[in-house]
Amino acid sequence: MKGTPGGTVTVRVRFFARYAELAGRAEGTLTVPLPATVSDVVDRARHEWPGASALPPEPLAAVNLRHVRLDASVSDGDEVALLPPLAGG
Amino acid sequence: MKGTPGGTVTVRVRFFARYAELAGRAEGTLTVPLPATVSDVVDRARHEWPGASALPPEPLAAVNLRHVRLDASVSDGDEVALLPPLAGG
Amino acid sequence: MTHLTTAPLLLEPLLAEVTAPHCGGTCIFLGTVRDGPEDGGVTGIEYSAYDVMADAELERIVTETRRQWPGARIAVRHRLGLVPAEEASIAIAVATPHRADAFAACRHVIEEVKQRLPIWKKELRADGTATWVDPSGHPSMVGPQ
Amino acid sequence: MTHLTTAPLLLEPLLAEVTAPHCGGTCIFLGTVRDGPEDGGVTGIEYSAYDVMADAELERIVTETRRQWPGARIAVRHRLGLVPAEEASIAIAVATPHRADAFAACRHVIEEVKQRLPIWKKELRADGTATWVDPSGHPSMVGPQ
Repeated sequence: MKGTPGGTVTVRVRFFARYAELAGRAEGTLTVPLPATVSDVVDRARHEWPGASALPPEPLAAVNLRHVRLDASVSDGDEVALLPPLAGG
Repeated sequence: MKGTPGGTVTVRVRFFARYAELAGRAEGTLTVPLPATVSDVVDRARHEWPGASALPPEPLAAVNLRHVRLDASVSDGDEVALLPPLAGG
Repeated sequence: MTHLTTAPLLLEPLLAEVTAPHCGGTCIFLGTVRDGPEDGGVTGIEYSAYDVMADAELERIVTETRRQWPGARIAVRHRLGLVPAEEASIAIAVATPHRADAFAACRHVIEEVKQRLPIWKKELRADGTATWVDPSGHPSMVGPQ
Repeated sequence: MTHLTTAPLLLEPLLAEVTAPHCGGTCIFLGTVRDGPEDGGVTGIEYSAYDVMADAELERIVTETRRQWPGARIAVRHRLGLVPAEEASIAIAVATPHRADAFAACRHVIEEVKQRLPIWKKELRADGTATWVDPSGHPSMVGPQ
């Protein structure tokens, strides 16, 4: 399923660690026009939530629990996560 | 100290694991003429203790708790150990 | 959440998970919170995670590692929440028939973990400051807590 | 005899010996008695040693390894006597500031151990036979016990 009849996709956006502090939120919902990439979601987030404008130009991202590149496409209902530099281990 | 006035050295010889079974003993004392090497001690052991003749031509050896080559010299009072193939770990 | 826990990591249960008759070599790696002379008085690290993804990613790393080293038995735990200095944040155990594979597969798991796990750490210092750790080398102060 | 014991090897005490504030990575290696499909029903291994030399040799290996990886903290235990299948005959723990050194130094210790320790093993099988193990590949039956 690639979107609603109106030609948009609605995704859940999640912020973690330092990015959650910058964005002032841990999550939110965004709707973007089709065809949409992760990059489009990030751009939309910057405008929607003022703090998110401080995110770096090309943050790490995951869609539905998997790492993706910013040019990966997103579908309606996807969970898009923006990840600060990883520091596990 | 390189030996007794008579020109010989007396060493303690130790056998381990399979070599102790072959030699029929765990240890013994041997006296060999100067100058003496570990190899001389091994040769003497073969003659002194019948079972020891079954030792391989060039067994691993240690003198005073350190690995040595068979051409290492031995001194009076040394402990000469003949070691089957190592299997530690 | 099979691979994540907020409890202290224990070695013996992890070892028991990987022990098997056909495995003669076991390599365990522990990553511990450091407070060396150059670390500036770190009292602990607060680990946070995108937990569902971190758990899934760990499972994928384990599966991939098993594929690369057939017969390898692998157990991994990552601790979350506050981990005091000198305690372990991650424990990886790998048992294989022969030792070279145990070392190689265990090393592989920790390198993949470092590159892929969505986990973050905030260093807590004795002076009350807290800093998000960016392994790429750009610490960012987040102020006294 | 600081490095040799006839008791089962325990991980936590060994880990405690090497833990230090400046060390962020710890690698532990365990060698265990194997009884895989190709091992012919091994029920245990009887380890014997030239114990004074084995202990001295282990101390020399530890000293040399510390020299090669300055700051490394190292603990080693080799078990002697009967070690049942699936139990550990050797445990090596190495803690270093960074993980690559922990893996490398731990690997170094076990390779040196295999080449240098005056320790021998007799494999005990379910059928009552016992065999001296020659890692160079020439097993020699010593008959039912």
